[in-house]
Amino acid sequence: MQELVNRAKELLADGTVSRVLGWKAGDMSYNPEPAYFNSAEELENFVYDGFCGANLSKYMIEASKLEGKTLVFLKPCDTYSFNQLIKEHRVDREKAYIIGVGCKGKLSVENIKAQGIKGIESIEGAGMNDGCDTLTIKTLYGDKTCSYNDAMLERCHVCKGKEHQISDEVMLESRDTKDAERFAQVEAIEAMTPEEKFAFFQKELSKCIRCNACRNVCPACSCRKCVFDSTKYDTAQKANVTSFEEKMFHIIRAFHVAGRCTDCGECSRVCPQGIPLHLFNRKFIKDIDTFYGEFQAGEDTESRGPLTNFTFDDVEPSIVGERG
Amino acid sequence: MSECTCHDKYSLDTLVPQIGIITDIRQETPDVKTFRVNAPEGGKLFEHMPGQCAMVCVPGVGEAMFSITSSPTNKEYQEFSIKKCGVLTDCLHSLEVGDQITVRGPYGNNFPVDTELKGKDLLFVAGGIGLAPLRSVINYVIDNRADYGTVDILYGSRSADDLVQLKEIQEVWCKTEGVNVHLTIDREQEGWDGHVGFVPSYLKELEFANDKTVLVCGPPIMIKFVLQGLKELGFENEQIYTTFELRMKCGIGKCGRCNIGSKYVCKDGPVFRYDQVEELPNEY
Amino acid sequence: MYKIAKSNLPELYKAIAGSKELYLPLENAGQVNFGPWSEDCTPDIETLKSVKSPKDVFFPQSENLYTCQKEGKNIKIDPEKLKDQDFVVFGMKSCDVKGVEVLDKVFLADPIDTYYAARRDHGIIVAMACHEPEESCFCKVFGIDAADASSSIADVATWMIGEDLYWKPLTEKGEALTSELSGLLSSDGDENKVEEEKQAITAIINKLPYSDLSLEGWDGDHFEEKFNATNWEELYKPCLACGTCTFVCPTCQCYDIKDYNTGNGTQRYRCWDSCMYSDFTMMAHGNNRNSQMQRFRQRFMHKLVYFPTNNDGMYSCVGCGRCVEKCPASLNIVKVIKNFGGDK
Amino acid sequence: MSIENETFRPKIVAFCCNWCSYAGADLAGSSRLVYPADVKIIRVPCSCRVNPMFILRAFEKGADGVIMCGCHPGDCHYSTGNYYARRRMTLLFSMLDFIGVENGRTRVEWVSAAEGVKFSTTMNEFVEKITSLGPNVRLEDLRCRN
Repeated sequence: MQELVNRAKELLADGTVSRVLGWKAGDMSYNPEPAYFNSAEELENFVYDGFCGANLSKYMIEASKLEGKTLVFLKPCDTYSFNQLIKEHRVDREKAYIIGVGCKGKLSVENIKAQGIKGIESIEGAGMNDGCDTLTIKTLYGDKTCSYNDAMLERCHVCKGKEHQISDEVMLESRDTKDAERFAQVEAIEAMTPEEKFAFFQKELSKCIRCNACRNVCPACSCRKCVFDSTKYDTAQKANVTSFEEKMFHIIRAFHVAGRCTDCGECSRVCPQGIPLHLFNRKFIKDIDTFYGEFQAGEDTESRGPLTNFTFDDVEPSIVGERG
Repeated sequence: MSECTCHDKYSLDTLVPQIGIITDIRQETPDVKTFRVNAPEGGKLFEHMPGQCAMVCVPGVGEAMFSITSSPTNKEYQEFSIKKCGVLTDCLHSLEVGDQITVRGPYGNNFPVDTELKGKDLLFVAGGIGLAPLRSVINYVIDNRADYGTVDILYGSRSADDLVQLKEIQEVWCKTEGVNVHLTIDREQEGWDGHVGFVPSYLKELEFANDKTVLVCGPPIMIKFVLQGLKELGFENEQIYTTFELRMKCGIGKCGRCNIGSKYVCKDGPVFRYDQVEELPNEY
Repeated sequence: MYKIAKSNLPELYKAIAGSKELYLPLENAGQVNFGPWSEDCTPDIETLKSVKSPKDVFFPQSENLYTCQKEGKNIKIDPEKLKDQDFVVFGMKSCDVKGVEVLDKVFLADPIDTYYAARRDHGIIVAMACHEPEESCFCKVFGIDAADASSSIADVATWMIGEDLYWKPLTEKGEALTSELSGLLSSDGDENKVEEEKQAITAIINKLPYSDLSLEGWDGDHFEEKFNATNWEELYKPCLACGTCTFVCPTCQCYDIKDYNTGNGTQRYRCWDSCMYSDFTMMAHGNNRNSQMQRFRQRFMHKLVYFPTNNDGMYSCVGCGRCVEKCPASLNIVKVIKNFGGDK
Repeated sequence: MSIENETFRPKIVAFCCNWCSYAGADLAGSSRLVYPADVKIIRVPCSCRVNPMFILRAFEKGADGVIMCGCHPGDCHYSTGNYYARRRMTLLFSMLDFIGVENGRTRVEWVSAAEGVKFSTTMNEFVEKITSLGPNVRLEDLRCRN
């Protein structure tokens, strides 16, 4: 991690960049926050470890409006989002100096707590130089351990790969974390009866509090004004008055990012109610792959997205009923 | 109303409105109409004080806070002067006499007509639709003429066609003893032989004595320069009152929208004395 | 002091639910939130904090105010029926109970919010001591006792000790509930055990990392200094402008009032709103808080400066730590207080 | 309020493109071809104008089935609109299937201005299908039920 700080200091000192966008150490070992650093002194608080899950591409939309270049640290999966934002003209490539940072799988404190570990005082083993097999957790109620992989975010179990799609330079090693099939969860639901599917989503979505965290964190949700903030509709934007509304919100949100979603998994990471929101996006990705050929948003900055494209012999919508 | 009596237990159900019937509509200017509202069974919906507001709503369209422009001394009805500038106001302008709307209120504080303003020489400064809240005070003062000193009314708008309540100004205010009306419009206009110029500059030209108490309402930019003008004439903050407009939903200081500093405009306002305004954070 | 074996709690729930509505922490799809008891629900009183605070029992996320129907030119208004039956909220923690006290200051201040008042009149609060407080808790900072709800507005205080739940009625309402449940509660609860538990909890609370936060300077006298501080400019930067913190918070009470067209009438309802949303103060002539920095500052100034100014120094934060756990950008009120020097 | 146990009459919303399908419906009407009156037609400039939100909103407000009709692929008045619509609807229908909405509540059919017969048979078929599926309860807003 120190090498990142040193490099950032160099780039600040030689004027290549005007500021650094990275993560600042939190007051707990698991809550670093995205932050701007303007000087070498401020960089003393810089941190990069397993808990730095935030995708900084979204912050680059605002950073692109600032004077001068911003040094941004992007993990391999974040670079897909950045590419997609370039394609949509929402970030300025010239305003970014991208250091692709290695990633050994990002952690979720929720997953640690789900194992009954509470009163966490400190967590060891999440650093980039650690072995990534066990986390040693000091708690108010005794010392505990947790396997690194068990604490990992869902998205890391289906990692898209260690390659950075865009960067000016790459630092630190990545680790293979993929140990599950990307579409396995989607397929499991597809195999259910309509009644089971409905019950599953009803249960999950009934937890939604419409805080909009999924939308606001999403790099693809970069509209200046969201359709759900419009006063022209009589559907609440802030509360689920009936169960219809959460379905409406999540289907439409997923639809609006379909073909643009890179499957970065931020929506599921931030959901305070732990709703597996990535399922919606991944279902669209799977369908797009099946119907229109494999497509990974954010792999490049040029190609046409699947929903802004067509072929003369696309499948008919009736395929949905016919495939059984 | 339904047969349910559960609401009766609580003294004042401030979120459930009353039904008001529109009994008269006056086209004041091309985009301002004054609506007269009565209770369906006749009479007034409620009693209010000058400067207070009410939430007017067309069900399904919207609800917003409007100042009550009629004076409490009017015992028959309430009036609202409403400028067409959004979804709700567009809809209100399309209504006809006999249509029903819902009204809840009155909300907020009022100009201190029975305390601090008593016996004082008053200067009203209004711009455009900003006359609406002041009209209620002016008529109150005129109806209780003996309780107050001289009254000066400085009122300006973009053009002669945009002067609200012109008929009342000419027929009542101008003819009341001790009331001086000074009208101005922004630009020269055919058929207008009155003063031309912005309100703040006219204010300085008129050189009012600085022992008056001032009540200001109008667009923010006008208020800003009127204040400067008043300062130059030697007025103190404690002599100046104004009334605010902010987005409101509940009207009772709970929903949090109009919160500025520790004040809620709908409950602690909308009327503020300028020394109170200066203590608020700059978020209005 | 009464007690009941934990294994008997399902019977207790059933007994309460037999005559009243019962709200308690329920597990649903992996998360714990307060909800109404039903035959097939899964109560979970072991999890320390529900994701959402139980404030929605008294102040629901959305509720109908009235229905409006138009017949010709006439409008008919049908106010929503107010709560008129007693109900029990079981397992509220001291911080959440204090949260209700904060809401009382708002909704029961003149003019009274009838919808809220009716719920408060009919609600019976059964508080529960926090057996194992967590690192994100900082209720001590606000003078709240997580070990004992006796001095709060709760009607019954309970403790989970070993295999038993200890039960102590605090108010008339609490006594009445207790006597209704006398068949299940035995009256031989050992006071000493509760004392031991209280001491154990207090000992943990004293060790919590946030317990010694200082709120010095967060009052009306320092309003300008705080409002104009440059700290906000840096602090707000990671904020995503979502409403997570406000919606999980036990004291946030901002709401919106909206109309819904049902096809044959209009339903007027209110729902929670968040001062963090960009359109919160948007209106015809503009927005008086148009930057996220202003909105961010508003939330914390309101909790730590404006609210205490209006309510004899009572803060509108209870230290439940939900925002600490749930903020997507790991921002929270603790970081704000610390940034202003509160960690000395 | 309808009398209980009365036969279920589904409410159907049909989004019809102005250039082909709406004219097709017109032809069906002027040729006196019968299709149920439960079908409410909403004319749109092009099938491509149909936003997925329209479909969900129709269900919200009480529709039991939603059908979208446009020009045959290749015949779009704006040359390519229906190709985009085809992709969107395929994905949307697949998503509705994914969250457990009964298959067949939504349908796309390409109907030209000359196909009055096709329009009427399609509608008859669709109404029959929805009648067999029963009322829409999985995508409705309870407030609109009365």
